[in-house]
Amino acid sequence: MRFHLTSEQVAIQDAVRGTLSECWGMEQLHRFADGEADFDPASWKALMALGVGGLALPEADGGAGLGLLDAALVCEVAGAAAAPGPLIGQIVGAIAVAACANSATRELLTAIASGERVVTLALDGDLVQSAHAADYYLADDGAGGLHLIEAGDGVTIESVTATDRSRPVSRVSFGTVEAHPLFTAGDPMVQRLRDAALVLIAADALGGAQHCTDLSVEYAKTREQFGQPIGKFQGLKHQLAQMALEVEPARALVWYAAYAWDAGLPDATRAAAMAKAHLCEIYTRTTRAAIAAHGGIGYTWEYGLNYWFRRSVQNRAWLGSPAQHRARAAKLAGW
Amino acid sequence: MRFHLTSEQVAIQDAVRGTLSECWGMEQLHRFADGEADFDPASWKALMALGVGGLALPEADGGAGLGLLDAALVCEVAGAAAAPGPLIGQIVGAIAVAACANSATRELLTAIASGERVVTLALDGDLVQSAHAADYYLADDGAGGLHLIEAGDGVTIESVTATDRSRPVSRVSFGTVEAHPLFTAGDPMVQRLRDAALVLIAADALGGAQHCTDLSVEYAKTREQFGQPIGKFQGLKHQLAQMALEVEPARALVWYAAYAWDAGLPDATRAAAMAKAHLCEIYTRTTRAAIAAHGGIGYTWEYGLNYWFRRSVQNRAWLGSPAQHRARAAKLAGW
Amino acid sequence: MDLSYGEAAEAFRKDVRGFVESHWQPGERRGAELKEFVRAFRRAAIDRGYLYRSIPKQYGGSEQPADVIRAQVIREEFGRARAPMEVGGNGVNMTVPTLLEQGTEEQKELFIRKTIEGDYIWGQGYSEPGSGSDLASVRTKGELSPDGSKWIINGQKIWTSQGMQATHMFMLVRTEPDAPKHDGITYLLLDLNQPGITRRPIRQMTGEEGAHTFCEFFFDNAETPVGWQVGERGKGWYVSRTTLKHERASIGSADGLGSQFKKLVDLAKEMSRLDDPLVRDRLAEIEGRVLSHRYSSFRLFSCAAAGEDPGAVQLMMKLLLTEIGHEIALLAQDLIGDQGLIEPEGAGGRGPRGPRGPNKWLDQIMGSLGNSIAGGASNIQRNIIAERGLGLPRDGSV
Amino acid sequence: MDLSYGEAAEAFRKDVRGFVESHWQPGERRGAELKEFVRAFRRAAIDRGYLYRSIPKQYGGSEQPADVIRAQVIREEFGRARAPMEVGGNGVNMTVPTLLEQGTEEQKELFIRKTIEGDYIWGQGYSEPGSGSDLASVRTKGELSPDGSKWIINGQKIWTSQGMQATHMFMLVRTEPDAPKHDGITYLLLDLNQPGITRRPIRQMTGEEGAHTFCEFFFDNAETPVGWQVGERGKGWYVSRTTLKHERASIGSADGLGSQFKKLVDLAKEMSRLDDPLVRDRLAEIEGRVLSHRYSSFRLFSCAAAGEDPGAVQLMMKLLLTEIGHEIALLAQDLIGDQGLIEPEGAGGRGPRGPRGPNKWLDQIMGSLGNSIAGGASNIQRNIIAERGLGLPRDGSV
Repeated sequence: MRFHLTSEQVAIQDAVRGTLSECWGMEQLHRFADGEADFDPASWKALMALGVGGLALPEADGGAGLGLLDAALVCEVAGAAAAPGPLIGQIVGAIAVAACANSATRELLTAIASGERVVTLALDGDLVQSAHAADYYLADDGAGGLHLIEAGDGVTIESVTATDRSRPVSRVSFGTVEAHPLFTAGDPMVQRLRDAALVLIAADALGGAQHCTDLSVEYAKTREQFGQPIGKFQGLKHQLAQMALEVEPARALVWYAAYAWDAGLPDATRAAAMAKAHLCEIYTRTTRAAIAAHGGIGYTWEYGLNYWFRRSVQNRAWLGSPAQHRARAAKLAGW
Repeated sequence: MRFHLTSEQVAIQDAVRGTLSECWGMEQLHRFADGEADFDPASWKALMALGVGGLALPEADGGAGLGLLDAALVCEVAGAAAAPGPLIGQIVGAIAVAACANSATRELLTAIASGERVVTLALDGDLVQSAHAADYYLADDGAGGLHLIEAGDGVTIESVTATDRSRPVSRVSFGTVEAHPLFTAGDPMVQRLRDAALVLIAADALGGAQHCTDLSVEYAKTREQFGQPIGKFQGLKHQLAQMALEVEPARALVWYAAYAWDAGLPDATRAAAMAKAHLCEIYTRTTRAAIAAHGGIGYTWEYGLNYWFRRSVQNRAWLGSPAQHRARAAKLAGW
Repeated sequence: MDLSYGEAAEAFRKDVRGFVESHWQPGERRGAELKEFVRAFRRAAIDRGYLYRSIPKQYGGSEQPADVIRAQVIREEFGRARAPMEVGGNGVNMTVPTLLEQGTEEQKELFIRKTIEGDYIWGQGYSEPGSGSDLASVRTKGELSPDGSKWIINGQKIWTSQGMQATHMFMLVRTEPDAPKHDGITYLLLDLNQPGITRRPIRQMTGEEGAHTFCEFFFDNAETPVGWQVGERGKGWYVSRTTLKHERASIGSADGLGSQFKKLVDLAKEMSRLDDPLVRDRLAEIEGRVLSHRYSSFRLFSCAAAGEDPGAVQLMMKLLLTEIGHEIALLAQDLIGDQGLIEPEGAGGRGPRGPRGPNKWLDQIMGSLGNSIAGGASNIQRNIIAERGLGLPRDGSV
Repeated sequence: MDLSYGEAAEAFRKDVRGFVESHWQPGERRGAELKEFVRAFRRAAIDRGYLYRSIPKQYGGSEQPADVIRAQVIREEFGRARAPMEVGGNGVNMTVPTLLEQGTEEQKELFIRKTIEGDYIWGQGYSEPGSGSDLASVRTKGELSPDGSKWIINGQKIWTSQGMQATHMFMLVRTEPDAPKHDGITYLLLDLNQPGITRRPIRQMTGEEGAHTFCEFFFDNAETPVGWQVGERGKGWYVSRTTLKHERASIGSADGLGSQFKKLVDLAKEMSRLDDPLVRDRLAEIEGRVLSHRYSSFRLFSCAAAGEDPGAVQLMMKLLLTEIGHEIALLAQDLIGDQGLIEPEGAGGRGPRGPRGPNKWLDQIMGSLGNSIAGGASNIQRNIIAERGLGLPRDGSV
């Protein structure tokens, strides 16, 4: 019986954290947020060099032979750093391609697992992360089937000012395009891939909420008011405790959802819905609480908290709102 | 323009408060709570001697010529004292009888306005306050009409252990009974009387929530822990401020609902639903918060806070839950 | 109770309406021409006693007896016709009342008329990077020039609203470094148009950064004449506490909240969510607090009109408004859904922007967090309610 | 991750199940006969090393190496067959570990065996009317008898669970009135069967009163031999801090919460509210926290099994449970509606009672408030999380 992280898993998180701390600090975040690009090659290469693209692939497919849990741990760290790039799309895309039967399509796997080719999600709606940079779009055909659409002719991209500055979206529409059919409607992999995406979004939210809590706690320890650190005032102290009380226990909810997916447990789909709904609620509340806990400085652009708030806005809406997933969870429970 | 209490209205509340403080302290409450009676003649006589039964009746009908607002102010004080007896039924009953056309029925008015005859509500469901003591039951016939049913033959009363010890209910069913028809289905008075009851329940909740807040504040000032009054700890301090922040602004919501009823404003029915829903939510939260703020002693029977908690349980369920009234309010707004 | 203003007030309303109808005819005027027309309109309104009612005639006010009902009627009628009211801002709301109570004759002459006519725009110089809610922890230094003729100011101020347009500033500077915290502060007026002062807009999380945002000010040997010191040297903290009297009570904020809530309902309709039981329930729940705020402001207004003390409820209005703002933000965010992923026209930052549709609610969703500006302001409010409202013991944080 | 216990554990499970099936056959036994059968079963279970695993054989335990997995398997298998486990209560959970760590040989001999065999039932004598969360503010006095042979105890204790059945008490008394708060306290054991001790059940808001409720104890020159003092005189506070080790981790509370939530869903069905979108949403929202608690307890259990420190989450489980209890109470109250107006069979108080239908949830609706027993316990929990968990500065309240 084992339900906490192994030293290897801790090491993976440390490696990703270390890499991002080198190439993705507040300075890069600020520059990227005000730039035109929707993709940051440097941090992407650095992340992919760690093999996170193929983390969840069987070794036979050139992957690390690990699971969605390990991928979720990576997404958690990426969420904490507000890392750019379609990381979730890449991981889910790699799983999709590895699982598909078409050998021609499977030939793309190496380039995708290595991150050399970029995959982004184009499910439910027309807003797509890193649309300009993507080589492939993992898209639904509206009839329940999944396809891997190649960038280029037939793909129209309209730039917009994205609320989430760390993972900017564009409006994408598909005309006549080069597409690799992956799974037809009804294929269980379609649901499994959606579940995987939900789990990874929840993991990103977990990391972001944890980061906002940590920042607030650190600030409360150093910031002085009325002759003492504000963290000594019980009012704020209890608000910070409440933030931690939301985030820390929810960590195991994400772990379970990923574990259930890896183990193919019967409640995997429901666990994914629960994790997505619950963590995105927490992310919204935590970013708001963090800004309030900081006071004025938290409301400034420079301080940067707003990037996580904006990220929480995308996570919450992405692939369905918390209320929608709670409704799904209720249905799946047979209520 | 006037939207706060007149000195006369303050005087009415003081008079009721003074009377109840003499005849309805914790000692009487404890005795009543463990007794078999569902009615306390002494406090009832004392209250009625103040003329609260006919407060909202025209002077022509031997009333005080005041309005539902003044009746609500009385119910607020009664709620704060957890006063026994079907006060709300009496006030609404008097209004009903005064408004009905049947002269034979109207002859009962003097005895009802004076409180000599006791009226209780038997609307929506079979649980009735002070059922044993009541002389009349203001009952709906299930088809939308209202009747004043006389106690006696045909009225079956089954005693139960009521959760609300200050206004114990019994199970009542009506067979072939003496009944004075009051209003037929569709008569606007039917809705108006229900609205009046909702406003008075909200007022009772307001008084109860205020009382629980006051008790908690007083306790926090005197109770010492870790060498200082617990009210000096910001954690508790902010919880108490939050309680007050819920209760005090809601006072004007009750005032408006009563005022709208008296003035016959078009939004009177909606205002009554809003007040009932909102104040009963607050009452529930405040009684729970008060018990938590007190710690152990608040959880004891002796301390008595539980009588207000139990009263909040009845207020919340009585004539429809907050969610039901919010749904009505939404409908009435044309949403 | 009675929510009508009474016959006298309605008669007065007729006069006001008549005046506005006959005088507020801007027609096609634009730019300088319009500006002059507004100026003239305000002068006429002052002559009628409709504006600046608490300001003596000699300083350009209309010097009327305090009457919140009349003041409210004036606000309503001017608002109805979208006619210009008092210029507002820190100048009229803070500088002028402070000068009227504590200024020298010279200062009143010098500043009040120019301020109410809109020539002088005042920034507030209280907050500093280190201070937050602890306003008395002023570090900006004020030293007398050798000849004792002027104050030399060095330091930094922050969170100055309208900072980019401000022509003047009223500020707290530490002049007695060795005196106890609250007793070493002096209240100064300052002309912002001088070397030694640099201002920088503070970009907010909304991306907003233009003329109307907050500013930071840096003072490097800025100067102001000793004659521009208000109140005694070292007593500036108490000068700054000068509370605002005279017709402050208004139903304004409640009207604003009410129309915001109406817009929220419209949003639910626009997003076809108004038939969702969860949305209906949350709307009704929020409206319970919106109406509590509205009727409580009626109550405050009524007490003010009668010259009675409304009690603790007046301490709760700000926090209540803040909390309702959060609830509205959370529901609005769920209502706009995907649309919230694109910023509305006008939001700060880069590139082409999305159309200003339902996503314009992002301004409120983020803006509702701005209420906590100045360090845990809501916790300060809770302390104020607990200590001044409920009489709980002080814990030294306010 | 892997939620199975592994082959070794499953093999062990077979043994345990075999034992239980062969030994736990109470048949029709009742009363004294059943009691003796239970006693014998426990002895057999101890011989097998299934119960009292952390207690040395010489004191009646089975002295097994710590193994949370085996301990959990034993709990599950005994639970499956509803076979009697350790007697539990304060005695086994607090007195015995304390004595094992700090008791004299004589005390261990005297108390441990009798306690684990259920002959001695222990009440906790920490809280006092004045103390609440501030347990160190002990006022109950302990004085040595003139001949120095016994402690004479005067004062009052409160919130003693199982107080009516208790045969003994472990308590804190102030023996050094002049020493600093934490250093004047001595830890004593006491035989409750003596004159000079009166006990009174505390009636709770549920009306519950009687055998299983909390008690108040009054001491009027009660006596206990000096040999029953645990640890040094004046060091009682630190003795009482003895934390409980050995196989404490269990998934117990999560299982309890899980089945309570299942019952809540059943209630919604029973009340025909399970198709109400508001109810479904609230259920799913609560379940998010219920599952977070469940999987976090797996996490704690897993860390304990691996001998690793799970970190701050272990400080949060109690408060999380308390808050979930409140949420369940609020939803349950709305679900039972009118049925909540009548008390269930078995509730305290007067007269004939209603049937024990959905209204039985009143016990939970009110009981969920009992978690805050002992003065603002939840605020103490928040302080513990903030200070020990997040490293925020202490404010002197814990």
